[in-house]
Amino acid sequence: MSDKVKEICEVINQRVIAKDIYSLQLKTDKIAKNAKSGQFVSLYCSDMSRILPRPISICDVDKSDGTLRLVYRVVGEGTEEFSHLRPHQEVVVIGPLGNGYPDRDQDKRAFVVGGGLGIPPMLYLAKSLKCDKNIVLGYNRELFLLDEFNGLGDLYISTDDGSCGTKGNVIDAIKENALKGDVIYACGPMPMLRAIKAYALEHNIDCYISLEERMACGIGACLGCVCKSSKKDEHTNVNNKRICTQGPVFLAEEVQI
Amino acid sequence: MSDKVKEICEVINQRVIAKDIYSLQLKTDKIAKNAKSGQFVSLYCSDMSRILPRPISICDVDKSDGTLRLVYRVVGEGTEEFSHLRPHQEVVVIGPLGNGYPDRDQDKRAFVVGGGLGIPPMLYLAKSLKCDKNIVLGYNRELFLLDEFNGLGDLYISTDDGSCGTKGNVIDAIKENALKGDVIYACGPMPMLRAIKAYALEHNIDCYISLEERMACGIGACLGCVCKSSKKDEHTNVNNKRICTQGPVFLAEEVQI
Amino acid sequence: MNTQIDIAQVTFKNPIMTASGTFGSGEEYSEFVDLNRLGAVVTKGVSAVPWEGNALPRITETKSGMLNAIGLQNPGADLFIKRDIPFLKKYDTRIIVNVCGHTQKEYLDCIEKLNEADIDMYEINISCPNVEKGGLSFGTDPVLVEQITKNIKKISRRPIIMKLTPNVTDIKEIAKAAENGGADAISLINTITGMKIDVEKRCFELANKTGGLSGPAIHPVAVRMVYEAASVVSIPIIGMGGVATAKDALEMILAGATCVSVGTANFMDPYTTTNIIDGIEDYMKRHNIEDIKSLIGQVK
Amino acid sequence: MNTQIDIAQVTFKNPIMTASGTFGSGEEYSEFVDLNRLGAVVTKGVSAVPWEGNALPRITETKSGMLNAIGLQNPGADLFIKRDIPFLKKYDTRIIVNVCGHTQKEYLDCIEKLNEADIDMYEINISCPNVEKGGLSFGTDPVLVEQITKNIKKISRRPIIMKLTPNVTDIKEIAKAAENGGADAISLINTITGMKIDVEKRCFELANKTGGLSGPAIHPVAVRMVYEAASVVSIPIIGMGGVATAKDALEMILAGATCVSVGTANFMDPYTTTNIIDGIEDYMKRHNIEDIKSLIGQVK
Ligand SMILES: Cc1cc2nc3c(=O)[nH]c(=O)nc-3n(C[C@H](O)[C@H](O)[C@H](O)COP(=O)(O)OP(=O)(O)OC[C@H]3O[C@@H](n4cnc5c(N)ncnc54)[C@H](O)[C@@H]3O)c2cc1C
Ligand SMILES: Cc1cc2nc3c(=O)[nH]c(=O)nc-3n(C[C@H](O)[C@H](O)[C@H](O)COP(=O)(O)OP(=O)(O)OC[C@H]3O[C@@H](n4cnc5c(N)ncnc54)[C@H](O)[C@@H]3O)c2cc1C
Ligand SMILES: Cc1cc2nc3c(=O)[nH]c(=O)nc-3n(C[C@H](O)[C@H](O)[C@H](O)COP(=O)(O)O)c2cc1C
Ligand SMILES: Cc1cc2nc3c(=O)[nH]c(=O)nc-3n(C[C@H](O)[C@H](O)[C@H](O)COP(=O)(O)O)c2cc1C
Ligand code: FES
Ligand code: FES
Repeated sequence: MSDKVKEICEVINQRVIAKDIYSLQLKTDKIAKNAKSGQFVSLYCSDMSRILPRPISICDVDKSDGTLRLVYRVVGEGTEEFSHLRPHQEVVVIGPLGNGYPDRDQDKRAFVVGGGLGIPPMLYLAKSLKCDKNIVLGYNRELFLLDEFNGLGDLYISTDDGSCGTKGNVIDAIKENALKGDVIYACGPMPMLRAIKAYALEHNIDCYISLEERMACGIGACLGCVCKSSKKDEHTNVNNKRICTQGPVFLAEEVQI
Repeated sequence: MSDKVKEICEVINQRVIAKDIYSLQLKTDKIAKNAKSGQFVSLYCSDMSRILPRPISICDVDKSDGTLRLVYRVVGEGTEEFSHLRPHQEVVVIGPLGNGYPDRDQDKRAFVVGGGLGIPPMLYLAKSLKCDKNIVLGYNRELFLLDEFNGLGDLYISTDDGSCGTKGNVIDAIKENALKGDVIYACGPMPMLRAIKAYALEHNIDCYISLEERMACGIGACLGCVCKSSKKDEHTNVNNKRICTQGPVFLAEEVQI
Repeated sequence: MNTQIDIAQVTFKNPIMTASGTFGSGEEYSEFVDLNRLGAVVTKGVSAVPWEGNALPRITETKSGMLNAIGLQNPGADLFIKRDIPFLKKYDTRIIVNVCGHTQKEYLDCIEKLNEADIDMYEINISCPNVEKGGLSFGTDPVLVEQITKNIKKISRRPIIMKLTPNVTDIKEIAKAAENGGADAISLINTITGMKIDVEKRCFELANKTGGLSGPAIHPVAVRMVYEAASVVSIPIIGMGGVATAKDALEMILAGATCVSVGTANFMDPYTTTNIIDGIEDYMKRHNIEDIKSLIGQVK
Repeated sequence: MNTQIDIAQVTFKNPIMTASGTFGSGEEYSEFVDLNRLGAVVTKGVSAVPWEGNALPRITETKSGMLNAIGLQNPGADLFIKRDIPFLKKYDTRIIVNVCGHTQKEYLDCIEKLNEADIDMYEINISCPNVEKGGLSFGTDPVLVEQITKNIKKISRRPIIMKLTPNVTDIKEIAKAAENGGADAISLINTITGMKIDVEKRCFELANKTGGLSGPAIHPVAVRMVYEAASVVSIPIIGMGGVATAKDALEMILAGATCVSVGTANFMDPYTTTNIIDGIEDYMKRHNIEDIKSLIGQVK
């Protein structure tokens, strides 16, 4: 038996942390206990005309009191529904799902790179990683979660309009500050991931990226969420990997993005 | 333009008044103001996998503060959903629907007869009728709403097991107490309505009965809710009458039941 | 911004119509929506003589949908012409009368009566049970579809819309048959045949055993069929099936529909039609669409 | 109380199975449900050689349903036999392997490979795109259905279930063709073809344009088709399509299904299968049903 469970979780609190972006704290019985950074959970809607659970990355975990923090953007009906959750209400959650970031104790300095809604999962990763860290966060304009990264590593940010930190993207921030590291952990929009992958290749360092795709089962059964693998995958026997179970974290070289 | 409106109503309170039977008080802007006895409203579910609104009779109305009282039994998913409504939550309501009981000022004494879930709509009728009243309420076993009929007329009850009032049904109660009247207003299960219709025929008095049928539109457009009329109906041009608009209250002789 | 649409020389102020059988004769919903805002009112199905319809229960709810077996109850063409048309004529909207029959002759008789009235178009419901052919609907046989279309077209004084049933293996074949028969437009989809069983009582939920599934549940099937039909015919298409929001209506248009009908969603909210019209206008503004016609069939 | 069911001499401890493609090879859901409790595990579709499946996105949600266009990605029969069958053999449940192909030969090649493995039954998915006949599925043509059934039956060492597509005018005709071809059972329904459009981007939601609609939305259509098929064939029927609760499963049985498969509902709740088994037992207790077989086709 694995760690995955379906739980009815109580909402501890929820607040808006930026335009359309919500931070939701849930009390869990088992999920938080089992969770590691880079994993995700899936939230079921209470309006049953929406039948599929919504995958949301784990932003933070408090193992002592079993709470889970999720940060998400309202983009459609499901996240809109979640945004109305109030303390003491309940939500059904399945998790923890996916592989999570690897434990690599030997690293001297890691890049922890998040872009947009790829920033939240970096929080628990930054807290979990034991090595030195360059934390590089790329925002459009509005900042969120930034305070919470304080003290977790050397913090660099980029904004599209230069209103804060480096003007441009995370790669611009890395270059402007001439940052160095042995490994990259990244989550964010596809163009950012492509740039990060290219950067890692150029500098010949390991690079872990977290991918997203629409999901139905979230546990590897439906084959709805695959990405293209560079080589024939051992499990699927074709050039596909299931993001929900073999990912969402992949070594960049394993996957075609 | 008619009185019918769709409104978002705030829940004032809700309580259980018997096993699976709930009394729901709603604040309305216009519906209560326009409502008369014998009419109903339809409540939309918030779970949109249930697309049709649920018709519920108006149990009571407070025109001064615009509140509406509904009493319903949990029988399926929709009423189950409503039973979780808490004060300050909102529910979408359309109404008032249907014709309601007629105003007949000339009556000397009326029968107000309710059976089971046909009892709630009799409350506002009993309050509205100006003439003398024999109020006859038929219960299975568990009593509800009884107190509230106090003082509204001469009150008689029947229970299936005789645990209170006449043992048997409302007709038994009428006979046992040798009640008399000029007109009958009745709502309840079909066997009761049939018996009441026969009783009225026998005593040659006018009899108004309230019918139920599954509804989609609630406003006369879909023809889902018809009952058989005794004669060709003027509107439908066939032997059907729409319960939602031409009823739910009919002269017993107009309809085949 | 132009939302105006033409079908067979008839101009509609916008592409939003009501779906037959869900909007009565317009009068019922006029208590909620201003009929002047609608592109057209499509009336409930009318036959040459009054029909009683099916036994009760006639409707039941399903997940994001409903089943109906109303059985085309209607007051017959005569009373309809006398009462309902004059009511609708008070509004500045188009009138499309939905026509049903059990035999080809019944369709033709009805059209002949309606020809005398002031109506903009006919929509021919060929999902009616065909009593001559054992109850299967006219609309499942391409040969019959072409023939009935031709026959109606011959006597009709108005443009005709053939309304197709989705209960077929290949909607393209049926759509082409209607076009070949001379239809001015096609509308689709009618309901998908379904069944619900009351497991506690172990009986059918509907007196008629089967009913027609409608509502949001069937929307993806409807969009697919509109897209398929649009790929083979050049006459305009009126898309329907589960349209409840402006987004749903726009899906239909992008799939190839010129107009869109709103049916079951009226039951979900009596204001659906006008909300959709507002939503489409809002979409056109946000996307800088000058003319709604430029969206038809534009999915990539 | 007896929930045991037999189909073609194979005994199932209860009528609840998984629907192909929604339950992986069983391993994934074994983290949630005890596979020993299931009547059978129906595996994802397997072909003679590995298939990559379709481009992404492959799934999208619709009202009370979803569209999928996985494109039958599978590791091929060899790896499947080597890895997935031994895993399933650890459990006390029946193994039904779903088989797919683009040509009759591909089906037969796959069966020949599977014949060597320890499997209880085959379910033949004839909704696969038939490349020999321009992509329309095998399952829409009764002549082809009978033929392919016969050909598979000839070489199959196990009973075969023909899995029918609902995208047909007359399911009865197809069901009879399968029976005439020698099928030991039929299962229905596969998904209903649908489409969803992203109106903001004006593109198809699925890379494949169309996808198969499944989930509670299609349940009434599935019940109707099971009922219709049961009225014309005497072989057992495995009913599926939108089954999410014990009530839904009982509807299928009352309509004429001997067994019931649970598909999309697994995504809605990984415990659906065992919840349904519990719910059926509870129903049988409440209604004093000794043997579940006494419910089959008992709707009145
Ligand atoms: C592994 C993983 C982790 C994620 N983590 C986060 C996170 O931490 N914060 C956050 O804001 N978002 C995250 N997402 C994206 C999030 O799942 C979608 O934004 C959300 O499902 C949208 O649901 P909706 O009902 O609001 O939108 P709708 O558009 O109404 O959704 C319709 C359907 O499409 C699916 N869908 C829509 N957009 C996406 C998407 N981008 N990815 C996957 N499925 C999608 C939904 O799940 C649903 O099934 C993550 C996605 C994945 C796969
Ligand atoms: C005019 C009218 C007045 C009513 N007044 C009351 C009342 O005051 N108190 C009360 O408890 N009930 C009343 N009912 C019955 C009430 O509408 C149903 O019990 C309710 O709709 C059941 O909904 P559900 O979702 O819980 O049940 P489900 O069985 O899940 O409902 C499924 C569908 O069937 C319909 N349905 C099921 N049972 C009935 C029924 N008996 N009548 C009409 N539709 C039904 C539902 O509306 C829904 O569309 C009234 C019905 C009508 C027509
Ligand atoms: C209650 C009801 C009655 C209907 N009556 C008719 C009718 O008389 N003639 C007709 O062509 N279609 C009729 N239909 C089908 C609708 O016009 C429409 O084609 C179908 O319901 C799909 O659209 P929707 O999902 O928006 O309702 C009826 C549908 C419903 C729900
Ligand atoms: C993601 C997904 C994958 C599927 N793959 C297969 C398959 O490989 N073979 C097959 O015969 N049916 C396949 N189906 C169809 C299901 O087995 C089932 O027939 C259909 O989904 C209807 O049942 P449901 O509504 O319970 O899901 C698939 C369905 C889904 C949703
Ligand atoms: S979501 Fe089903 S395999 Fe990944
Ligand atoms: S509910 Fe539609 S006509 Fe009465």
